[in-house]
Amino acid sequence: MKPQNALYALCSRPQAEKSLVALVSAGIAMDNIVVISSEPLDHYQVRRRKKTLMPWLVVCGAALGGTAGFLLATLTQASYPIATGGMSVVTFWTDGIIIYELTMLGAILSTILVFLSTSTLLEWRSLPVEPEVSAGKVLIGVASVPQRLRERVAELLSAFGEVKQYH
Amino acid sequence: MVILASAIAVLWACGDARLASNPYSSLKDGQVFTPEHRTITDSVREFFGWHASPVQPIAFPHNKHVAQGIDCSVCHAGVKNGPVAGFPSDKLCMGCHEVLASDRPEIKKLAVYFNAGQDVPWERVYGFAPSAHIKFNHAPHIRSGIDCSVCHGNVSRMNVAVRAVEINMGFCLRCHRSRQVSTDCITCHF
Amino acid sequence: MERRDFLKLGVLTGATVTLSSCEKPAQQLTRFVVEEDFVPGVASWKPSVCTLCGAGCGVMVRVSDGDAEVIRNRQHGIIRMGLAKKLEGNPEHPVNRGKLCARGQAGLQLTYHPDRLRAPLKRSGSRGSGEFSEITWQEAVGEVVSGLENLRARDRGDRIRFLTGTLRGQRHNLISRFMASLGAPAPLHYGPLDEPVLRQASLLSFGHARMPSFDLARSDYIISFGADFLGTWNSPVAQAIGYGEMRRGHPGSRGKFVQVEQRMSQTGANADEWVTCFPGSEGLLALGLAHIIAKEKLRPNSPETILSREVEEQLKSELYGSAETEEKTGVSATRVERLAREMAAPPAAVALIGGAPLAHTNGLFNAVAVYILNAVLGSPGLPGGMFFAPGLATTKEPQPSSSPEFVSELLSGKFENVEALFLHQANPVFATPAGWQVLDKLGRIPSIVSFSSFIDETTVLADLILPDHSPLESWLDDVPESGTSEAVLSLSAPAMRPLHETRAMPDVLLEIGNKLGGRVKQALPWGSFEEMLRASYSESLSAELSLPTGEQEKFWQKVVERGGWWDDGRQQSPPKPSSKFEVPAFTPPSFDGNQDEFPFYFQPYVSGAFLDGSVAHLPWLQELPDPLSTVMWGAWLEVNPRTADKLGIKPGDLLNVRSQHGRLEIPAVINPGIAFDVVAMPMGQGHENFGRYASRRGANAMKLLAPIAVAQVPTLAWAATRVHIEKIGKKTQLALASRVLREEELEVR
Amino acid sequence: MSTSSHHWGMAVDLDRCTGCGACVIACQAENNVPTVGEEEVKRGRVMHWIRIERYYEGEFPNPQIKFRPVLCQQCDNAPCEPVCPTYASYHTAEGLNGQVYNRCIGTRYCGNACPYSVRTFNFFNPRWDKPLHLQLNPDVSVRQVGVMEKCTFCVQRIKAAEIQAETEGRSLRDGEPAPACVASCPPRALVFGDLNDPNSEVSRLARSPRGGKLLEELGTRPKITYLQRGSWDGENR
Amino acid sequence: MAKTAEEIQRDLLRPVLKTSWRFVLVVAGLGICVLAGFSAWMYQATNGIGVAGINRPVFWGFYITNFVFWIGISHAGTLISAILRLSNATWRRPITRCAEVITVFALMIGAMFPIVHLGRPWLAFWLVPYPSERGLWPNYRSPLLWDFFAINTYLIGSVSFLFLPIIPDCALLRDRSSGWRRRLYSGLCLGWRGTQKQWQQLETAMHIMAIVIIPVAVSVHSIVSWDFAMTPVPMWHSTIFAPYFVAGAIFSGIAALIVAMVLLRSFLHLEEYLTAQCFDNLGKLLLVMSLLWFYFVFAERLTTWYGNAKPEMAVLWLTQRGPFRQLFWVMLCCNFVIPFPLLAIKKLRTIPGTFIASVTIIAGMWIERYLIIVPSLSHKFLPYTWGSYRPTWVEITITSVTFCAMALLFIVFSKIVPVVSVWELKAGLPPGSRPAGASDRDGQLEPVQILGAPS
Repeated sequence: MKPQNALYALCSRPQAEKSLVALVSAGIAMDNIVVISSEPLDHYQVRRRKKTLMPWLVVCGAALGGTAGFLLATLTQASYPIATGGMSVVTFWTDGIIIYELTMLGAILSTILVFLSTSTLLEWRSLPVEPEVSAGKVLIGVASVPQRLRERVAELLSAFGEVKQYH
Repeated sequence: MVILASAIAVLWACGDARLASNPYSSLKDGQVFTPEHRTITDSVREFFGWHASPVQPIAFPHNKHVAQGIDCSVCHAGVKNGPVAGFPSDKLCMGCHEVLASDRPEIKKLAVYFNAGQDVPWERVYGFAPSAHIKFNHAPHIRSGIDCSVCHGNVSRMNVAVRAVEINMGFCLRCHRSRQVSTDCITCHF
Repeated sequence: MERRDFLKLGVLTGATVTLSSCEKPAQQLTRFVVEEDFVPGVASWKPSVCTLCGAGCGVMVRVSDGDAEVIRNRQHGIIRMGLAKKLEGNPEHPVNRGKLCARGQAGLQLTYHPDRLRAPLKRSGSRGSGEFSEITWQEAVGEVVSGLENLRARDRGDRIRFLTGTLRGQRHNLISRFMASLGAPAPLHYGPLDEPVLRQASLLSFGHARMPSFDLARSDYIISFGADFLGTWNSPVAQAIGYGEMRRGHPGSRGKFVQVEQRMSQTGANADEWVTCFPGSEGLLALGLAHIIAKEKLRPNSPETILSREVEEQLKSELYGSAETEEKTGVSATRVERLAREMAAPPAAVALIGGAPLAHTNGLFNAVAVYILNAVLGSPGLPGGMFFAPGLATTKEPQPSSSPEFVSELLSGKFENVEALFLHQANPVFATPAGWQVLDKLGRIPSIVSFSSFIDETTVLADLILPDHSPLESWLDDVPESGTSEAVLSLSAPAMRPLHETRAMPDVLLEIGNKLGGRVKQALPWGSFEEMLRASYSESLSAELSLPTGEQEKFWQKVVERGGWWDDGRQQSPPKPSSKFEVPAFTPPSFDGNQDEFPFYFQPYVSGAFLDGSVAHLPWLQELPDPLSTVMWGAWLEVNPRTADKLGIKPGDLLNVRSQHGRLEIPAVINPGIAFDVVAMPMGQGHENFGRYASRRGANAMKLLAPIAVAQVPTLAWAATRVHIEKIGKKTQLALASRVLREEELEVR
Repeated sequence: MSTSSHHWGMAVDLDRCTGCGACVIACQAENNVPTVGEEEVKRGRVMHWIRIERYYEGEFPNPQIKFRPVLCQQCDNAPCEPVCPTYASYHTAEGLNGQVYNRCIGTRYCGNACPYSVRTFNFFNPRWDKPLHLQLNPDVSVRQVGVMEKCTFCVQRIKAAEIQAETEGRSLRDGEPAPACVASCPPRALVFGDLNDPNSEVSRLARSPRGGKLLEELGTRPKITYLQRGSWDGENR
Repeated sequence: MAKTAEEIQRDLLRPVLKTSWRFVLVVAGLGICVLAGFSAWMYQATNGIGVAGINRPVFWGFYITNFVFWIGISHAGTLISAILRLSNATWRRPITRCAEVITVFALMIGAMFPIVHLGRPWLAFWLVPYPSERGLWPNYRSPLLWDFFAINTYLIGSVSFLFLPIIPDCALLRDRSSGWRRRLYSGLCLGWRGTQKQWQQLETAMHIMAIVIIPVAVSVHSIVSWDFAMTPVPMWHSTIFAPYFVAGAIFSGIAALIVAMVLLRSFLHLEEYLTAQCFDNLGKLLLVMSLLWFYFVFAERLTTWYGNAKPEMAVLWLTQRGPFRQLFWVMLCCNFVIPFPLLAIKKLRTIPGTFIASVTIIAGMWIERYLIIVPSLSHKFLPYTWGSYRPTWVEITITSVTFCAMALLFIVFSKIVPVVSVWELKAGLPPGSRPAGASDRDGQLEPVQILGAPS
């Protein structure tokens, strides 16, 4: 998507709601509308909760970590060269601890990775940085406006706040 | 984590050098035998297993002597029935070199030592760091028919002996495993 | 992945800036050419003889090669030589049969001691200042020779004295000949441990002044009057071996062992029954027991074989009745009777005496009394009884050393006109009570020559020190006086070459004799001490065994390899009672200091680690926990817990111990095994000048003692002093292995 | 437990032990155990591998003393082994509790776990005043600062004896090898041998009715049997 | 709450953006202390661990005490904030980050001590299971190795748990700063923009992390307790140890949190944000933990006393009648007698009240760790070997310096990131607190319509 055909308006929160409605009614797909704020706008109807796969991915990560732990704690010792006078080397309960810890580590790391990959890193550079947002304003706009709707969207947005183009 | 990393790093730098002498000991260094390292550099070097390449007082040509069909155990007498192979006393050298090639410069050096009633201060080429706590015994290895060259390289090709084989625990273990002999730690470390 | 690589990763965290390039290792010292031939790294065992106490145990020395830093003709360098690494008992030796005590094993450190003298020294400062300067052996020997020549010229041979420690065998013989040839009196001995009292008792009872031996292994009942026979007394290793057998050697029968003393010794700790009686009343207790056995004819046939009728009659007199005994000894009559019957019951019973009972003013009485008890028990000469080691018949038996001659000379002011004194293994300045003023008496002697290997309180006075080899570096011979039923000669060649530029005392004497020439040279015809040993043992023994002359050399080799010669065949004959063997009149012990001012009996005892202090300079022994107090590196005073409570003494409190003749500051140790009115202290610490490990450590019990002699035997009665103790108020921390006295600390929930 | 033919063990006859301390010096001499000096002893850092515990019982005039030599019990079920993170403390093929100095990083965990407190730690580098270092036994390594050490049953002697027997093509005799303490003990209170050989003296003593283990209740299965002191009450036993 | 979003933002960013000379001074001072501690450690490393007071049988002393203590402190944050997040307690908003920061730094300091106490610290890397030419792996049966794994997991977890909610604040700072700061923060915020999708992802991630981190935290301190419980040492070898330690950890953790908050409150003038209500709630929590702690101590002592096993009783008496008795009773006062009334009585559960209680508790918990470790070791099974322990200046220095290190790290952190989460606080505000025509919500359409709108 090229930034020049992205249109944004900087507006207050209530107006953000309105503009959203307007944009939708103007036939802009919901996924195409971007709402940027400096905190989650829990009290304003500008959010659309989408199902996320994150928990499942994390479970997979945990399973992966657990397996790694099992291999580390068991296989390495099974192939252990040290002579221990017949003393047990691989022991169920103690290896359980290693497996447990690595399972948890797997979960933690996968959470971070999934989060970074699915949220921030993808939008890197593609979205504008608007200092005003941190002042409580909301930046609402359309990431890529179809040519035919361009004027329509522009005037729509201008009704709520000054329209901005980011280059 | 940063603290940890830097801390460990500095510790590595220090190694186990004992620069300050034991505060609870009234003894002066020099008059005292202790396993501690003289300098930080020493300890670091030992820690990383870097050893200086020895410079022998006399350039002893192993190849020549082996070519003469002299067996290693002639000079390294202890190797067959003792833990240590040992260096020959220059009495032994002079046994032949009283007459043999006595005009050569290196032999002259030898004669100087001998006449001064001194042994040649040979320098070790192989050997373990004291901190390895290894009690190596040559005799059993010779008895089980392991050739000297396995651990010491092909000395018959060498002029002055050089450290041809990097002997570390991995080296010993590989051999011990392949021959199904004991890999119990206490076999070598006590 | 190799450790190295792994580390390099880590090092990238920006640490090891200090890693400098590998430079060549420091230039090493010159290597002297090897003098011996050995397989590198392979150890060999060589026989030797232990010289630390009078027992004369046989030793095996483990020798393996190593690099020693040495000085050879003023050049500092390294030599690869055979080094003694470990001492163990000689398995074949009849006295110690492969076993060796703690002190014997620590004897190794005599050779390697850092404070050992490495070359002849001449006094450079004022006498006693401890300032000496090194000289060569020629100069040293020259000085001695000229000195002696001068004396001989002035015909003052009789003003020479030779003072040695307990010494037997050919060294003693050599010195005697040396002195005789100079027209000087026989060598004097001084050692606090050489038991003159017991010897005197042996002389009175059995006709020769010898230490007794005991067949503990086959004994069923042992009663010991103060003898620390498992720790320090007589022949401890031999006796400990016997003790072990007595306990568990014969399945089904376990001997009983009764100890009589006022302070529980390491030996007493092993007793089945521990009896305490008034100090100095041990003899009476012995006679009390003998009385019952004799009167009740518990041992019908035995006594008359040894005791004359009248002695037996004397014994039966009510003077020694149990009531009388109870009153005089503090041991209840019933107990006395029980003990008497107990010990009479089994076939073999034996009585020992040593330590404090002999060091009371009535020590001789106690000793003879115990011999009488033995006689009544019939133990002399019987299996499981007492006997006297046969010794060597053929070689002139060197008369056993004993202190009285020296002491009487010292006290009779004869020492005033002595002009030259030779010292060897004797340290009278340390080991005598202040009252004898040994220090200034020796100080006035014009010239003193010492053969000591260490500077000690006496040697520091010397004008000339000719350091002796360590035992491991010398030819050694000894004829054990006790601890064996066989004829034993301990003899050994040097186990290792001398480490320093020292010389063996006998060789030096021979050289001096040689230089002096004349009668001395005739008296000492041998080129070396080895020759002398050969001459005096090889010939005589092989003559006795009637070996063909060809065999002699082989025989000698065998003797040297084996570490001596001994002969099972020659069993000792049962001791013959002498005509003087009779019940002595009881003389109560007298103590220095009155009871009110000095309420406590002061009992020094022979330290298990240091004996009389002659081995206090060995670090291993300093760090050996005392078996009872568990103290290391120090000295202490033992006080009964109840007494301590009365005086408000806690463990570690510094005490001021005062007798009429001196005072000490010394920390307290609480000992539940000591009588209320007795305080005890180990000998051997408190050296002023005895190497870095012993100097200025603890306190010297000797300096507290009253200069009293034992009746009829002019030797120190070291248990005859009373003291007064009080807290100073300071506390010290003793180096203890354990602060805990009891395993069961009773706690109430 | 043991995967090899030998299973070394010891018996301590408390009825023979006199508390003389010969074993302590023997061990110190054989195993290069350093002396630490008075100050360090006061700090509780004495290094002896074998100690003779002394306990008083009763009061004067009837005091009693118990001696008990305590060294590493070489447990078959040793608490010191599993806690070591680096296998510096581990079970050898012959059933000994091995201590690998070069692998030890000095957590001192084994020292805490050992109920017998027989493990000593090198708080400093050991030191010997020259030339006392010439007494050091070349067959035993000189430990460095920061490593644990303890009685090894004189493993160097065991090894030497095994090599000796191997060269002579025979099996080990009973009583060989003997650790330094056993070799020195005058009353023969200490007996060492192979517990796998039912006829060895140590096995016989281990079966003695007087026999017992130290802190047996902890289930450490020590290889040292303590034979209790007998008592004398009229008839001998 | 009176403050508006803008004011909140201004107040909370002030300490980050403005640097006073006092800050520099404090940091310098603490820095010097930390250096001193570090050199003390180097002194120990080069001379030998013997410069510390440890001995036989007391092989562990101050260092392991500190280890357990700091790991305990580290349970402040992550655990608490995780619990509060999951239970969605609104009063958590101002305190969670502070808590998480404590966790991370306490953990770092704690994790250093096992290395500090090693005889040969330069070999610590042998705990890492890596394939070496020696063919040796670490011993997975050793509790110390469990520690290694658990602590690393916990450290990584807490760091990310701390970092996630920092991202939006970094974005905030990026907008509000310039120059190198701007560059720094635009890096730290990883391209955060603030789209609703991102917000949702962030909250999900936080939710998952909160769920995961709780069992990790529990396991960490259980394993720390097993360092002791796995050995047959009197009073150590007990099943109660794991929960006992975890409870103690949370106990000391909350106390540490309160102390930190009180200090921040006064230094950074955050009175309006760290309100009395927070302290009141935390105070209640602390009260519960104090009771729980006392319950555990009582249970432990009672069973020991009733069991009446000789070695255990020796240790019990040692701490109650023996040389450790003063310390024991001090501990009891610090952890229960003093804090209980302060926290139980509503009048006293004020900010100063909770502060005093927390300080005594922190001291008390340190003593508790000490009393768990030293007496047991000094009186093991064979009375002959009983010993004692006295720390040396090295241990004391290093111990006291760790507190400086904690302060230093905390202060420096608060200079880089606002210690109170700005966005969470703002998100917590009711819409009413908006200025600028926020109140007019006319012409609002139903969400249904939005969603169902024709495209």
